[in-house]
Amino acid sequence: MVKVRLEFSGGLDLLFGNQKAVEADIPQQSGHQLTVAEAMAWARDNLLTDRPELFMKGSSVRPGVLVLLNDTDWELCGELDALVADGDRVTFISTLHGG
Amino acid sequence: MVKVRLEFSGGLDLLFGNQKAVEADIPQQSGHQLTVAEAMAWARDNLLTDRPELFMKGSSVRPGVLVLLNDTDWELCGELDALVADGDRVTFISTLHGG
Amino acid sequence: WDGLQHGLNKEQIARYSRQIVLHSFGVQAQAKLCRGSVLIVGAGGLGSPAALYLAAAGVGRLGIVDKDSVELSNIHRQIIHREADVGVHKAVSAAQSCRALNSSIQVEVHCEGFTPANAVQLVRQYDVVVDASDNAPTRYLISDACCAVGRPLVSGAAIGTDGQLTVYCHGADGPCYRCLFPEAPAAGNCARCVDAGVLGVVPGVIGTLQALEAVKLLSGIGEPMSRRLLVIDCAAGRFHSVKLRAKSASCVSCGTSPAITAASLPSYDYAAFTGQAAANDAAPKPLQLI
Amino acid sequence: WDGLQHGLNKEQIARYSRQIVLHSFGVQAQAKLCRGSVLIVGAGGLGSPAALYLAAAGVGRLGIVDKDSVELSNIHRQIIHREADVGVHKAVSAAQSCRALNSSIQVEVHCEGFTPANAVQLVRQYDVVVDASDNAPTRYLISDACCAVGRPLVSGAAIGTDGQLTVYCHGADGPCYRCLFPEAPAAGNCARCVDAGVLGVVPGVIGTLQALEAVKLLSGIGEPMSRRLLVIDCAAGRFHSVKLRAKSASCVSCGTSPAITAASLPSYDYAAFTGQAAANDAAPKPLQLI
Ligand SMILES: [Zn+2]
Ligand SMILES: [Zn+2]
Repeated sequence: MVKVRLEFSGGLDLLFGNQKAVEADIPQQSGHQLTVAEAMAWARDNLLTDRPELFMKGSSVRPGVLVLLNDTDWELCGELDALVADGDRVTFISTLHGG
Repeated sequence: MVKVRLEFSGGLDLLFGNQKAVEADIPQQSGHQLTVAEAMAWARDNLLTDRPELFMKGSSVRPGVLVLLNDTDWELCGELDALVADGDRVTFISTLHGG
Repeated sequence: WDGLQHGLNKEQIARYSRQIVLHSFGVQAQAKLCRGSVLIVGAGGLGSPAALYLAAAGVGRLGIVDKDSVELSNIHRQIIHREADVGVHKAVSAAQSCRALNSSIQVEVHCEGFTPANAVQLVRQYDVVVDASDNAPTRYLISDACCAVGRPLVSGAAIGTDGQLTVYCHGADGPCYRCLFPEAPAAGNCARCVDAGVLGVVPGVIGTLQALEAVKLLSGIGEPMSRRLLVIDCAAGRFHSVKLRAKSASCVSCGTSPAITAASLPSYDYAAFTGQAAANDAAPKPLQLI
Repeated sequence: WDGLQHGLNKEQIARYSRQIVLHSFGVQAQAKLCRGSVLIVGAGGLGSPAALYLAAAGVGRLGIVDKDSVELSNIHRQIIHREADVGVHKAVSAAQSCRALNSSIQVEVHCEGFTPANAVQLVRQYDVVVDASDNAPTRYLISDACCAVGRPLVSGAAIGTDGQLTVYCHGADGPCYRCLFPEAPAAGNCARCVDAGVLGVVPGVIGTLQALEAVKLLSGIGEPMSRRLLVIDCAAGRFHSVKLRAKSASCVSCGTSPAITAASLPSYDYAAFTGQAAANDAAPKPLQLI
């Protein structure tokens, strides 16, 4: 199990039962470190309460969602393959268009 | 030596050579843990470039300055006697009156 | 058609429809705003956006306190006033802008300034108080009056490129200004905008956030900034929130046996306590540039 | 008396004296503002405070783009307009308020809206661009035009009680909007204020911060929010800044061999790319409350 804080912002919280943050215990395959891809799939399968197409597209995040690992754009950490350890935070932010 | 990040805000940075944050190595007495009081006195003696009366009054901070240990009001951590460990942040914020 | 008993008329529903359709806000929160009242002390850099956004949001009754007149050097940050208002009393000018934005609310002007003599009676008339003042004695006075009468206080301040925001006197454990700063800073430690300068948009950010906190307090939506201080460094683009102490049982203003009460406040000497008179941004020395 | 060669006249020195006395800003930064220009795309919830604070701060030339007229339901957040302006073109109404605040600056109105046909030519005329629009196709269009012409872009957005702020297209490594979001979200994922609602003061906070970023870019003072995204949760009172990627060499807009250029942009189909036409907050359905 990896203890991860999952955070949802920019309206994505609405897909997760209005929760802006969830302290999750995510199971990992033995001998393997957890990846962001696995954490994301776990959130979809275990936390999502509404319309999965607003969260993911295929095995990645849907267009218009920014993924952060410990407040850093996942593009700087390896994207789907970025490793997630105990105490890490994975944040999903939907880009806003309103004004 | 204790590695402490000292932060100055609300105009106090002007007293410390316009630095808003300093990574400091503060010596401690053997067998004793460093206190906020000692960190403050060290900052006054080693970093202050200007008018010490705008930073301290007697052995404490001057009226109108808020002291924080890791983003928490020092009143909640023991004030002058609060213990400071490696990696901690001590912040000094001058209250502002302007508008 | 008022089956939800919100008491809003059709024009109000149309005007505030973008807030009413918002699920986390809705018609009941809007109705609370429309029934609520806010006192804004200071129609300057902080009070300008605070008053405009509270008027726009539909707060039913706004009180605006000031004692100075608009000067040209105010307008770089005091956007509620226009060039044509130079020389007009700030409370009058601000009220005029609020009414032009929203004629359906009540706007009251208090032109004599906020003083120990009128503080308690003014604060008593409103649900929430916004400290948009610019000097230490007035900040202590506002906090004391809010303690004496039991009103939540949205406090903002700005100077240079720094800003601060918190809510005092809120809920069971929220501290007041004196809980944090029981002893006043020496007069020489209190920089004023007129002397130290201020980037105009900095009080703009803080004043707008003060309107937000007042909306949260009136509507009951969201978590007010009680026991938290937001510190902003506009030059660096840093926003930082820190945790504050609870109220102090021994506080002379909000403690268990306060020395400063509604009865005693008018005779408290704020000038002596802070070592300075309530200053303002009026009558600056002409700026000399070689 | 202009020994510092700042080029400001006496009235300007008096008007901006509170910024000029500020050590970290000063007369040279003020002179840069007075010589600078900003294009504000959208005179709505974000554009209202952005335009007012930039006019007040003394930005020499402001361009205001919109295509809609003021409606009563706009005013809860669009504080640059007054009740008397309902029915008036938003760019005209906003310009009027800016001029009333500061008659010494130039304010230009662009009433045809921001389109692929005029985007490049508009952006080219200004030093800094503020994205105060309210829909995805316009956001891609503004970013592309800023890449094509090489202008920094201050991007803000707000909905509900959430807000976001960043600076695109800045410096050697600052990304553009497409670097972050190369593929457009499906139309169904794009909530608009007219549908989802917005607490009026939320775009107020973001728009004021957009003015701050524009001031920083023009004056050269402070650290602009490039490669950082500020995320604000106004209900919780949380402010959070996160680190963003650098620009992408393969970006079709700002990469090493961009497909979208000043020449090709006018024929790019933004409606097809985003699956939606540039929407606006006009003509809302009447809100029904049982
Ligand atoms: Zn107290
Ligand atoms: Zn790009």
